[in-house]
Amino acid sequence: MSITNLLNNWSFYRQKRPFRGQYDLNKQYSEYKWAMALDLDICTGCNACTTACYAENNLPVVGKERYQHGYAMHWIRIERYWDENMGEFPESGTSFLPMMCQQCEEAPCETVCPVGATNHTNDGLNSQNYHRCIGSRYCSVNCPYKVRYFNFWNYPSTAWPSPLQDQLNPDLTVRTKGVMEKCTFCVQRLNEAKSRARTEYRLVKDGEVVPACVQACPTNAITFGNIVDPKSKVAKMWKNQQVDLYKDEQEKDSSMRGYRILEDLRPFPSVMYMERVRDMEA
Amino acid sequence: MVNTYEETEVAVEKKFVKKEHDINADIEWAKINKDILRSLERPRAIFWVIFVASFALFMVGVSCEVYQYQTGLGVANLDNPHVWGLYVATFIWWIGMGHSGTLLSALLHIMHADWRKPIYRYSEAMTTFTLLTAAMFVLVHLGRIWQFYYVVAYPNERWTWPNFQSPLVWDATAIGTYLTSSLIFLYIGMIPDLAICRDNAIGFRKKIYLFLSLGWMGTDRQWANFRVTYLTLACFLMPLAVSVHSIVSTDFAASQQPGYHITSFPPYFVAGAIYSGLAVIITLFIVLRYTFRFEEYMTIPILEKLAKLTFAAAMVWTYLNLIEYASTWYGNDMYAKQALIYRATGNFAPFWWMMNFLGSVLPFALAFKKVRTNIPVMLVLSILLNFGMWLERWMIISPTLAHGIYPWTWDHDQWPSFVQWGIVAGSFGWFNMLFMLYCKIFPSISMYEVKEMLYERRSFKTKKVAEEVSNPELAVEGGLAS
Amino acid sequence: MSESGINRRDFLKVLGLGGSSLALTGCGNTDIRSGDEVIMPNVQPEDFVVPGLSVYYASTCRQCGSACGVMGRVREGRVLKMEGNPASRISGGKICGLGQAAVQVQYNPDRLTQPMMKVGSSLQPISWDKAMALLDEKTGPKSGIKGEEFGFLTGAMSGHLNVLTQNYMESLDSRNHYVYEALSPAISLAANRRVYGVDQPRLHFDKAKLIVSFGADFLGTGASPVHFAAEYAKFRKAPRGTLVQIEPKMTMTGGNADRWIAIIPGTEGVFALGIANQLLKHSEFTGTVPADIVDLVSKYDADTVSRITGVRSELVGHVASLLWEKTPSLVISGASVEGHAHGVQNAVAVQLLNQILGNVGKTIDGQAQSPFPQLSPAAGSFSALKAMNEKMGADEFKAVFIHGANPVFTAPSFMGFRDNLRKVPFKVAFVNALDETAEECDLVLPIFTAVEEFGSNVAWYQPEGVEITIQQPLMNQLYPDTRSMGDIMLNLVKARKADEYKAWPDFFSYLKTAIINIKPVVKYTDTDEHFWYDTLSNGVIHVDGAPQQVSAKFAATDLRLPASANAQDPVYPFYLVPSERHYFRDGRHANCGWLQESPDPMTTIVWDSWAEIHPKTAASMGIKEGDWLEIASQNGMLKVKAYVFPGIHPDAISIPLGQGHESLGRYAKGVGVNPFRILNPVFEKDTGELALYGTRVSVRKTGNSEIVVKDEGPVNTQMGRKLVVTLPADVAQLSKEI
Amino acid sequence: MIHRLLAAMFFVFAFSGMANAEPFKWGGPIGSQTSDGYNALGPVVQQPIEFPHYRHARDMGINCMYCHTGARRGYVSVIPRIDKCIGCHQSIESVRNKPRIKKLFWYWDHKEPIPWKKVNDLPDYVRFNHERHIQRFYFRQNRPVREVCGYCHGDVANMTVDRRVKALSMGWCISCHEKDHRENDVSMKTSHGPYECWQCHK
Amino acid sequence: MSKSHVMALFSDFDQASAAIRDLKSANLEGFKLDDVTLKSPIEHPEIEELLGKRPVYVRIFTFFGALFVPLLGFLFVASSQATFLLQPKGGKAVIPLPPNFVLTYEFFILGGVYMTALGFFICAKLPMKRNKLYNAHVSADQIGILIKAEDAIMPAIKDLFTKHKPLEIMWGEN
Repeated sequence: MSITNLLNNWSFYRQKRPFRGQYDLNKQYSEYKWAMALDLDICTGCNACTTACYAENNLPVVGKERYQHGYAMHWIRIERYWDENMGEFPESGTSFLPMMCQQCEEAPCETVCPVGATNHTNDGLNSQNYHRCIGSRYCSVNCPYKVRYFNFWNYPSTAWPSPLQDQLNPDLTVRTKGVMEKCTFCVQRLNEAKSRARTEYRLVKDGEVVPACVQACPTNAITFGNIVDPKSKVAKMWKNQQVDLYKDEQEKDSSMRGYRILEDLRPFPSVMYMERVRDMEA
Repeated sequence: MVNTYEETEVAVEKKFVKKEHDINADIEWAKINKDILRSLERPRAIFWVIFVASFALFMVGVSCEVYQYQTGLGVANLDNPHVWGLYVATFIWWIGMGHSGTLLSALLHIMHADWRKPIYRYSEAMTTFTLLTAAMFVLVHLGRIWQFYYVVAYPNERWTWPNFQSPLVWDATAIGTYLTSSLIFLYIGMIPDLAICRDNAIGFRKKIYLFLSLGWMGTDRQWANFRVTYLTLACFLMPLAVSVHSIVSTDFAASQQPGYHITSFPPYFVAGAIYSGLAVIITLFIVLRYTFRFEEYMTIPILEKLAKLTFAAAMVWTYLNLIEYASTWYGNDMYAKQALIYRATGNFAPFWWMMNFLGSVLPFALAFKKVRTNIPVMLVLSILLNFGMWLERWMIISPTLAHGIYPWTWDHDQWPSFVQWGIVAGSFGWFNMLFMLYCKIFPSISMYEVKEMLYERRSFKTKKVAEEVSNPELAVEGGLAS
Repeated sequence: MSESGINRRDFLKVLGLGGSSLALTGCGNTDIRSGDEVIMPNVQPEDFVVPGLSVYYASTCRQCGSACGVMGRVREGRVLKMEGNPASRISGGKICGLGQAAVQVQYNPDRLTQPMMKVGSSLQPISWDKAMALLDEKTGPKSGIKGEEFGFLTGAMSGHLNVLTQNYMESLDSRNHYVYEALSPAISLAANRRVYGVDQPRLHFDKAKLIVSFGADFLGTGASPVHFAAEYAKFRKAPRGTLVQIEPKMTMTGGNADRWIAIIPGTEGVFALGIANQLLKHSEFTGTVPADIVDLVSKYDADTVSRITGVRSELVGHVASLLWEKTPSLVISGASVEGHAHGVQNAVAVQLLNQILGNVGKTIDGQAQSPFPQLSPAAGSFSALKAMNEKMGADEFKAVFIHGANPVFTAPSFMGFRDNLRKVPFKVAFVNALDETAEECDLVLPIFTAVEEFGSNVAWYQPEGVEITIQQPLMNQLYPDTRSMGDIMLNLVKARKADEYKAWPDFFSYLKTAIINIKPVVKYTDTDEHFWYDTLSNGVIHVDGAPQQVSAKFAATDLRLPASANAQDPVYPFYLVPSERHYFRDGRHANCGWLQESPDPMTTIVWDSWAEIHPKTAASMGIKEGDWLEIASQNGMLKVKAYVFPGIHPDAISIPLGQGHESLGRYAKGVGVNPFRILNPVFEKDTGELALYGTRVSVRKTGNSEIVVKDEGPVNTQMGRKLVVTLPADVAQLSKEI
Repeated sequence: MIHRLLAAMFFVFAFSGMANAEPFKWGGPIGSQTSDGYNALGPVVQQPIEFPHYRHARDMGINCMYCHTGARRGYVSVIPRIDKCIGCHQSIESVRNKPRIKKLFWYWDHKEPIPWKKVNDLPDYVRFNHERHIQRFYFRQNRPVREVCGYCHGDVANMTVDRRVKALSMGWCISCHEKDHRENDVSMKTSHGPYECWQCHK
Repeated sequence: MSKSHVMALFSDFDQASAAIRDLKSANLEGFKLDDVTLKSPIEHPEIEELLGKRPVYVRIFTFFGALFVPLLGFLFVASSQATFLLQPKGGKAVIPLPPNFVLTYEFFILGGVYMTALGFFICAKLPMKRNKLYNAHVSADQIGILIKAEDAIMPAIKDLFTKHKPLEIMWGEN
């Protein structure tokens, strides 16, 4: 609260985030930036990830009536799209799209929260602090992907009839009515791995920690890791697919499959999708 | 031909004052005090009927809110992604209504339009109470209303601050500023009247007015300070009123939601606010005029002036409304265009078309003098216009949320539940209750300013008559000779 | 595991800090309150139990028959989550949603917590002692029950519990062990035996450049979905293989196909023969196929095939040319091919393509021979249920045991299974939750769930060698009044053969001894104890076995396909496709909320049943999404909501299986409809299995409609947005990717 | 809601935010922990056994982590298991007949856990990682254990029954995370604690 | 020399101003215009022509309020953003200028309004105790002229008032 603090660090406070070099291994700022690569060609749409998310993140089962009204709390959902110019039959199959919080670098949800319940962590996650949330739902309005889920009901009292509550993950709060929630990249796992790594004076190794969806995915369609570490698989994939975290329009070869959804809105998502491939001659 | 003074007076009145015959300049000042202070005494029975009805309505809202508080916002039938509904729409509507009161008062004061004087007091009071009602909606719409104080910037044991980047915080700041400033403006403008009340009241009421009037004696030094203060405040309040609703519009304009993210929103919101505010001033004008027998002060010509202003505001609003559609259409942004088409053709289309009719077509009725001077018609019309403006706010909130950028989550066909309707209805009860209490406790017409108005009118007349008498040529030209 | 001999269940006698670290009410309560909460320290826990730290134990998933190796996350004595066990070759460290739901089976609020006995028409709780006394009285050695008077109905079983069950039946001198699975692979196995001489050949997806799948939903259901999904991922990597799916209703696998072809159910064999006809025109295939088959095939020219199958005629040649271009390829057949009266022939006709293309030995070869045949799974079949049903109907049984199957729910109504079951004087069910069958039984015994139980499993489909997956309890028993099925079986056997089994006080010790006996086979050199603990912590034992020889044998007599499979039926014009939902299967886990709320991949519908109908058909009948339809067969009628779905043949109606429970707890009861009820008595001619896809139905609009509860919004395309982008395979350069 | 409002108002006036950052302060003599010398904020908690911390930690000089074993390797510091108490006490005959020891053995004989009351009780949604703090300040920076633990727990070594002496409010946590702490006892390099919400809020 | 007060009530402003004009021309010894107070039901700015400009200092308050409150407000917002470091926003600086300008503008209005009001209360000496020489008619329709003068010239003032036919003359301690 002091003027000297303001004056001394003015340029730091005026620095727009993300800035190139915000995430680097030399720990100028942060040595982690969690990111994903999701291969839509091998995603089979099997919903193993969504169920794993329910198991890991204490998501309530809302029931038929509430599902109908759009109260489903699936932090990751599988969307199924038909081709727009489909004939009598969907002859080239369908498109599955797992959609979860994209952990945008310039997240539209963050700036609008009146209490700062959602904000950016140093390792590049879009955090959501349930205990700070007052439930204005502005973030959900501003989220282009609509992946924020609001607790319209008091699920703790209904969704886990005894003894189902014994299954709840103690590393995570069970959210009460009136707060917003969303995919966290399983931050409880990340925190545990990071703290273990710090105790051993090292960085988290590639593959040491994965979110529940990545763990479950039977086809390994999701790759997760620290994109700062050039040796990590996810960083290699991003680089290979010529997708740059800081660009809103990628300049890449047409044969490369990497893209980010709704990039033109400039949220700089941390999830790279890889295009579905179809053998058009088949 | 020799003109007597009396003849000249009549002629002058015909020539100059007729245009300004909105109020009878010869009312005795003591009668003004008496007439207006009468509103603090026993009102017509209709007053109590409305009051009790309002209180009942308010209790409906309270019980809905209690239910929602205990169960969660789901009972309001809000859902993902349709997370905002009538609460936010009605919030903007109330905020908007609050605009005309203070803005009109301040603007007309600066412009020396003295016909404001009989109507500005209750307009300002209306501003205050609509703001209070709007603030209530901000709380009601929160998921965790019991943690609302997290938005307030104060040093606390958590070492947290609100997020000053959020338009909602600007909103809270702006509304807070507007509310307190309006209150100050209202109060300071009321001090001379409170002194009158003090001088006429007896019993415990006298003590209240004694306290509130701060010992005002109407000395020349006080008046001099008062004049400067009041003008300065008016100068601050006018831009403030504009800024408040522009800031409210940034809640939408600053977001990415197609249909919200529109550059013309700030003026559009301000225009809509003035429009609906004027309409509600007309409604209250008619109600107060009847309830408190204010026919002599709230005269038809003033109503007509208000109606003309409303018509102008409606046209400004219509223009901005159409330019919004046009620019969305012309801009050809896929998301915004789809949202616009959805508004015109989707589930909410009937309301959207009704809104356009009520907001843009209906005000043309105000172009007719017969309509403007017909009190029952004006009452209905003003209520309809306001309903149209309420629909406008709803049509901004709901269809847009139901049809965002992401097609997978489009429209679950939400209809507000009885809880939402109940709380919206309750807000009317709440506003009416507060406003009526105000009118019962404080003079809803500014007595000293009406006197000022009469004084000016009279001295103007005197001056003119004097001019006419001393300048016969002018008198001949003016047709006095005939 | 410091002291040997301690039953592993004891280690969980822990009262940890966990209770206090669970924040049920979550938010709120910001003030610090000293002295309000109580911490219960452990009295004498195992050394590895640290409050607040999770431990992962290897075990086996028993949610379906794939026997995936899994890890259970355990904290403060509670199992919280299931994950894949990387040591398992079947699961490859992955897990499906059905496997995740094992914890919901465990903590299900509607679990049976104590033994129940039928009193009058309702079930009343009794004590275990009384229950066991009753069991002994009715079926024990003193009851004088004869082997033929006793029947034991189980689901597919493997491992040592299966061995014990066999021994028990032996001790009773009974041959009435009926292994029943509603969705059994029996027809597929019969076809495989006929063609390849083995029950289940091994499929090499990764070696194939083209997979032509006739109705095989290998990604969703079938023998080993998790394993095949991983294989599929390898198949899709560079050089990218092409998947062609030919089926009446688009399954999840069909949704992932490069080319999906809708076909009239039951005519897949004809289509395959049509392809064979085209292929045999190429000179390099002359002489590879016996002449009588060439003769047979030559009848199936493209136009004939098109007329029979309802597929555009050019597609026959198209698929044939794909098969000719891309070698090696792999042709597989699935449930929709086999579930017909001519199911075996249909499947054989499909497999003929593999022989013509020379895929046998390249992409299809034999599984390893297990050195422990007694542990191999007993495959379930419908014919077993039919046999038992007939015997029950003839009042031949004095007592039946039922475990791991729910025939009252899954048996078609024409069998009258429920009535026949009621004729049996003493019926015992071993269940976790009261299902339809258990409610008919006289004695219902609550047993441990899979995460509380010891056991061993051998999967039906083995990727490499033989994998024996070890099932160890992930937590102490949740309810004191439940018992281990292994212990019950052991006690039952002991009652008959006390001498042979006296060495083992409980199933745990029996299993341990049995597992240690495997030690020499896997050439483990350390002590028995170490072997046991290594096995437990690994979760799997890999045994190498000699691969079975596979050689394709075809005879024209096996390929007698009905020419008029698509005969018009004026009363029942539609083919019923009772589709298998990937997380429901036969419906035994329908009481898990997670599974109910996990959207069906193709329709995204939750918590319900629906009838898929093609837009063209729907338009001609004036049906819109959400209209209530009456779907009637000769054997019954279902009322179900319509879902207009482009991925289905216009002559077919598809209703998913697994829903429509009348019992089984709050999450399952009354949700959806049960298509098993209306199946017609059509049987596969060669095996006697029920032909699941052989039912014809009529569709009638009732005029009512209701919202279909689904995740999908009002639009089902991307509305011009670039959400999922599709890249043509010839543009993509997968080989340059990492 | 009312009590939260009141609490909020109370905090505004009484603590005014920054007042919570207290320097570490050694306690007074035994028995004085009730009010003076400790900034005692929490109430006196009735424990099933009045465990004499001073006897063990001060008189015997036992390291805190000898009993609270979880502190160096997990989120929770762990209340010692009863067989740990018994492990020592069954060979200490001299105190065997003291009433508190008798109580201990009663629990042990009945194989019942001792229902200790939680004294330093953070809200359920807060995850305090003991491991990181101990690793950082005790093992890496080599500060005395009584100081490291005492920063939050007060001078437990001079207490009988533990008592909360620090605010344990969020601002109090942040006040320390804001400071630059030396990274180890040799280097002069400093770093501060993490700021993210997710670090503590779960 | 002791001073005392006298107040005369007139029925309209013209009479009152005529009385004051007379007072001014009477050239009474020790009579200052500053000691004249007009009490009126409405504002009469014209009276300043007679009594001289009454100094009004409200605008000074307004000036300082509008100048310093926004400055302080900006610093308040910026420094609390700087201390609330645990919430950096993606895409935005910790201290972003556009929102802060919006808030600063609100502070500008707030400062202006509050300080003006404060200035008014101070300059108009509100709240104050009413004079004893106050008549409720002053708030209705009559004009009062209150004069504080030395006892010596008091009779002359009263005479002057009487000449203008006041409705009432009151005198005594204030």
